[in-house]
Amino acid sequence: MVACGCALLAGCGPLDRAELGRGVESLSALAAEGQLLADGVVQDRTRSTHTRVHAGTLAGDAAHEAQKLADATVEAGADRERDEAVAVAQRLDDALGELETFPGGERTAANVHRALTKIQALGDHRGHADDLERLAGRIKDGA
Amino acid sequence: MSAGVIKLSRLLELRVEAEDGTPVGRVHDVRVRRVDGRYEVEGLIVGPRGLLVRLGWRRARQRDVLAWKDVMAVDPDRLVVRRANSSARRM
Amino acid sequence: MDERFDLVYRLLDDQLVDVDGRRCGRVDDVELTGAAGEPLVVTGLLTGRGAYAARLPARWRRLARALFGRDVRGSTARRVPWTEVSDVGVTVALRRRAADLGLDGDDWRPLDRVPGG
Amino acid sequence: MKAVLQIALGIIAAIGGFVDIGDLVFNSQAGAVFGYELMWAVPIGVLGIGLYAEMCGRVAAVTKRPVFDVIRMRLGLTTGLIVLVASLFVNLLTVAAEIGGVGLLLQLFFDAPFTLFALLGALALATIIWFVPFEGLERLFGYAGLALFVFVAAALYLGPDWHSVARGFVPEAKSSTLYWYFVVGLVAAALMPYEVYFYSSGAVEERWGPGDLRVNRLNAVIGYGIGGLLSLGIMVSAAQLFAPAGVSPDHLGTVPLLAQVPFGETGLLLALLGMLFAIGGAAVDASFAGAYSIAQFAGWEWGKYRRASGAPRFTLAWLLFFALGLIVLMTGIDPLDLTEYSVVLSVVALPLTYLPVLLIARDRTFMGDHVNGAIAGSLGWVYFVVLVVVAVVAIPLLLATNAGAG
Repeated sequence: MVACGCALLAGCGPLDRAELGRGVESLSALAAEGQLLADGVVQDRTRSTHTRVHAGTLAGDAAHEAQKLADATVEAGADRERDEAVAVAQRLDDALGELETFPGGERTAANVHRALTKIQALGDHRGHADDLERLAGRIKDGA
Repeated sequence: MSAGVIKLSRLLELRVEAEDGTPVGRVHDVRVRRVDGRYEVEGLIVGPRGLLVRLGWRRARQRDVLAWKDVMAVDPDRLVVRRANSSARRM
Repeated sequence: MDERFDLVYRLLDDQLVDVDGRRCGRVDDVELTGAAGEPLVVTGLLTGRGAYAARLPARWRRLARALFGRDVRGSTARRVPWTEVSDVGVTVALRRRAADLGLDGDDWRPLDRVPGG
Repeated sequence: MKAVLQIALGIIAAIGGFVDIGDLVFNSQAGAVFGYELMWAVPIGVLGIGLYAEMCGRVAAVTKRPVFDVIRMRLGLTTGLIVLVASLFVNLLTVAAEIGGVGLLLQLFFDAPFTLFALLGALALATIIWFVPFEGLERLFGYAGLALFVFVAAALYLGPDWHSVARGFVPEAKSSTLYWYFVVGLVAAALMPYEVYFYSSGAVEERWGPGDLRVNRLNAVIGYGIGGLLSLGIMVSAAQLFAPAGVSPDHLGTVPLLAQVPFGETGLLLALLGMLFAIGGAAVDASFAGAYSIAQFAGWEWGKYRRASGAPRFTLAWLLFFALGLIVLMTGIDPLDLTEYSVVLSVVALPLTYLPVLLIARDRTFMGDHVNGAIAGSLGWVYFVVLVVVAVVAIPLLLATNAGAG
């Protein structure tokens, strides 16, 4: 339910660290899913229509998350983490957008996969993602 | 409404009281019996047990039935019964 | 038809079916004729949304009339004489066709003209 | 031979009706978030729907009374109206969610704007209903729904850790509200009342009699049992694929990845096809269930056998459900949110649609010697208590977890 939970509640109060953390979590989920999609294209084991439509949906989620984070007023001291999260969200949006535009291109998919891995550092899920995981960690520590 | 016509919905809505005003409960069902070709009201099933009967949870025993001939009057908001039917009172 | 039965348990709210087997409404109320001290006899059935209001709790009656209409015999509610009832079993079987008893609310047939309709 | 055909009908009705967008969403998300831990909730839902459907089928076969006829007869007009309004509202949400699902899946197949496809999907379904006879209707959606077995294959192919799978079947109390939200969601998704309205009305429409009771039991056991297997297949594959990767299936397009990753394009196609027809079948069942409810409550002529001209108000009712479902979709609500609301809210009205059937099924006046046996009788009441508890906690959990957003 990445759909902005905040929109369901009446108005969005300032994003506290927990919500910021959840936002980052949903970004890493999107990155993980993007990698599954990209894998399919790299190994030519999927259908381009599904890739294009679904990558577009995921890109939309990333853009929506970026916009939501950017608009929100954030708890004091969390501004730097918020800006970084917005930047990551936008890179995620761009990477997924690439996949949407070239859903059949194995080379593109490989680049997208690398970019998402860098964002997510998916070595193994428990591993330390250089961007998102570290960011999530700093957000929690700061709380 | 022509004289003498009573809708079942109205019976179901009325409070049942004995002559001396003691409440007997509500009418939950109306038992009818065939008498030479037409169906006459034999009695009213009243009281809390009556609800269970209507839900098909309990069978209404003969003694749960308040005889129609014991009904003295059908007022706009209540049914007056000659004497509290002994079984109904026990409910 | 059973020798003895309970009106709410077996008759009220039951399905009316005409002689051709067509469903034509439900028993929304039962008409009894008589008075205290005299026999009270089942003389007819009422069917149609006009009969709903009388059955709903008094405090909703005004709203019910607005929603379902007042009891206007012949339009929002129809009376079926008890003599027209042939059996009270799984459903309430009627002796004649719904149209003859004015019960076929399905009388408008906009869908006849649609192919396959 | 007739019995074999009847069983096939049961299996089809179960798959076409059982697995719908609610099962797909809740089982994939439960697997993604809680791995194997929530597997125990699926059998509870499946046993519940099997029990309820068997009773409804038996009541329909013996007394020729479908569910809403029983509800009206047993609860009377006032309570009956409340139950009718509540179930029509929830039914509308379900139809909207299912049509939304069809739109999303057609988009994943052909990549054109979603709203266009929701409209096309609804029109296609309505045309199919109009021309295809009842029997063919169930075959069409049911058989295609069998493609969902690709998820069971994926679950096996990915090599689950059978030890934790077994442990997953042992109910475990956890403190997280999200966990309990998913327990309610999984049980409610399996126990969608529209399936039973459709099933019992179908039994009356096909003129089932006491002779069909054995088939009715087989339908309930085999038909819904298979449905439950598919749900578990989705959850187990999600537990293996989504949970470790941290993927959160918040879109219908994510679910087919469960089959694409192990089986490539064929897996993806089978998943999309199975989902399209399971959800399409559910849209048909749900809109019919709505029309059945109104027609049976009011006493109109109803049923697919009676050609549209024979039951114009009934026919208009199910067409109306499609139209209203589309209108709800056009408001832009995400079909998956609609799905969660329709699943959780439908369990709230369930006790009041379940109780009258239970009361009639145990009533010798109506059922003769086909009354509830010892098992159905006792289990019937156990489930009534389960349903009341689930109904009471459903809305608080829905709000507390912000519809599973956690």
